[in-house]
Amino acid sequence: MPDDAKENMGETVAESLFEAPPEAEQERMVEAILFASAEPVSIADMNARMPHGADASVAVQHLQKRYEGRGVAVVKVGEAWAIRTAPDLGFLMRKETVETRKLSRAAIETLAIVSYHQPVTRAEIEEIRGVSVSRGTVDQLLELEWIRFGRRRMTPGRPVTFVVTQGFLDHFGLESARDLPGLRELRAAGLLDNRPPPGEGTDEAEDEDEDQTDMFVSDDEEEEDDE
Amino acid sequence: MPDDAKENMGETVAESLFEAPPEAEQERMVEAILFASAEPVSIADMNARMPHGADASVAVQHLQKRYEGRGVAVVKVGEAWAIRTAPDLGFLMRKETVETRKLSRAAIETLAIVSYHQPVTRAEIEEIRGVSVSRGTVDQLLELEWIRFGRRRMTPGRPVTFVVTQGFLDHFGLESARDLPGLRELRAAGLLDNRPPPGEGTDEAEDEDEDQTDMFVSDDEEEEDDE
Amino acid sequence: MSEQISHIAERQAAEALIVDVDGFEGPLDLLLTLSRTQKVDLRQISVLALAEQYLKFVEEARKLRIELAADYLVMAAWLAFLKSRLLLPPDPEEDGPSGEELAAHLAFQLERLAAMRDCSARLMGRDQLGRDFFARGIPEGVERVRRVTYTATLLDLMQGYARIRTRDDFRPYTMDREAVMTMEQALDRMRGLVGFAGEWTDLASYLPEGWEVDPKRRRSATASHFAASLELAKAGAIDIRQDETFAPIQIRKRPDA
Repeated sequence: MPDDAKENMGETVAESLFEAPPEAEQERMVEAILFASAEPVSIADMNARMPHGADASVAVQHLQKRYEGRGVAVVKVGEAWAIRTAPDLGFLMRKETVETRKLSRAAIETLAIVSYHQPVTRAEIEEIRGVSVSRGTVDQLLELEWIRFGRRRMTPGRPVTFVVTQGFLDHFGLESARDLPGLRELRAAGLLDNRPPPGEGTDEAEDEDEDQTDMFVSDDEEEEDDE
Repeated sequence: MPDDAKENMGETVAESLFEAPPEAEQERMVEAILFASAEPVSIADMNARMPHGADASVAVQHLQKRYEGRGVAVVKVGEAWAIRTAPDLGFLMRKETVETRKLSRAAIETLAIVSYHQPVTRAEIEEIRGVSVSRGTVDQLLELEWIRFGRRRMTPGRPVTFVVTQGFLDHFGLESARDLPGLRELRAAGLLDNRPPPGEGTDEAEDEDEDQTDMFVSDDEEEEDDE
Repeated sequence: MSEQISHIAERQAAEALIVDVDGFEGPLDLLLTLSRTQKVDLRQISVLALAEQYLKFVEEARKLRIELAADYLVMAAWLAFLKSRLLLPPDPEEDGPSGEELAAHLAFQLERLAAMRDCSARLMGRDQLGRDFFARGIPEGVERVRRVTYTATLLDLMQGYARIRTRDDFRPYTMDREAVMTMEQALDRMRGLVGFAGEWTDLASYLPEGWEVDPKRRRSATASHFAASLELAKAGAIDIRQDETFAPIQIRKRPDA
């Protein structure tokens, strides 16, 4: 092989090692991607669209800083990122407001119970509310894509559970379900425990307990379910 | 936080009744409006939405400057304004997926005949394969730029012939089509000896089928055939 | 879509009939409302007093001939039982949870329901997407481009060809005849040709026009001409010689022939 050819090859290899675009450029790319999407975009999705070697997770954090105090904000929604208008400027957008269907009290309470107790079974929701939960209520929340099915509970009958979605977090401006208002206090007060009525089997109680610790599953698990 | 934000909002609104919001604030507002609107927004429209005394035309020009060189740009669309992806980042809005599929048996056989018998007419390919060659198969090989049209045969009807291309030679690592192993070498390599027992008439029927319907066979099928 | 919505609406209507008795959403809701009249922290609620309040409420409803749903009556019966448990000294003979335990659980249920009501109010009071903050108004869709490439290996190619040619072995096949020259044909040609050259001549130069380029035809013609020249030599018509292995084969008309 001629010497200059070898040199050229060496150059190409060296170049490809530094192929990732400069940080400022990566930030621009993340900016363009987030601006273009109405839905939150995951880091993985951004990386897949950006040139090889780019790291969207760093770029998005720089971008978030850059937009602090601006008319729009870079926000984290679950495991994804989005740009949203600053909440204090909502009054400018009345024209854009989408009239949402009014939720029944039953639906709102069911949603709150799912978000604070997730994963939660229908029986548990009924136990907390003291009335049966109609399918219509659950269907409405599923249709809004605010709740979805979680894993089946490993108790007799293997009942399905419900958990909240990224859409729920996005709608209520939450980074994760851990940021629900008052969650810590409720847990400290034992109000998120699933206490069986006295005199009922302790075996079951143990099972419930296990699920309870599992209430907020690790992020990757959560993501897996989201796919 | 939301409560705070609301209070702040109240203050801003109250203030704006008396004097125009500061310039930075006006820029934020224009930013939010342009971001959230479903269509480009005119200056008049922005002014109508913004607090009394605000001047959107100044604010939008500041905003345009601010976004210079960023991932998105503030652009004038007719008499209105909008935020658009920076032209050089358009590629991020495209998601290219490359799928590699194995060439169908019909296509491989056709290609083999062209490579061993070139220049060869379609009629000759059909005669050698013993089945008709679908247009799709030939088109696919042409599209892959593995075969191309050769000279017309100086026989009645002046049929076109097919020859293999440089691209074909590159893909299969051949210097020329003459380097393809001859029948004797194929036999020596054991490639000619595993003939199907005569009378296994299903072979041809299968071929026909393949040509007409699914051009691409899955790998396992392919393997099965090779046994 | 609209069919589904009406479906949901129907279910909700059906639910309202079952649940919405006199404005209360079930016995627990009623109990919670009653407990509020005690004007104490839910944690210090008097379950005994609450049970009495509930039983009184049910009694009133009966007097007013209000049709109460079964679950209200079940709750009334259970509260009456709880009340007796709380009032009477514990029976050592009897198993099961004490009156205090049952009362504590009821108090827990009420507190939990109240907490969830509070949470739902706080949740709905949050800034909401599309009402207080907004997503991109002109989203740009991601254009999905799917590119399909095809691949095959040299082995695939050879196996494919072998497959075809293997089929030929048991099927009459005439194509090849074009590229085959028999010894008889070569003999006919050479008989006419050898007379013209008195010198030693390369056998290859005897190949007919058009047969020296295509390798298959060249092979076949070379073989048949060689065989033919052997035949002619045997008949004493020509001499044949080769300087060394793989060197060109030369032939010459026998002078005496």
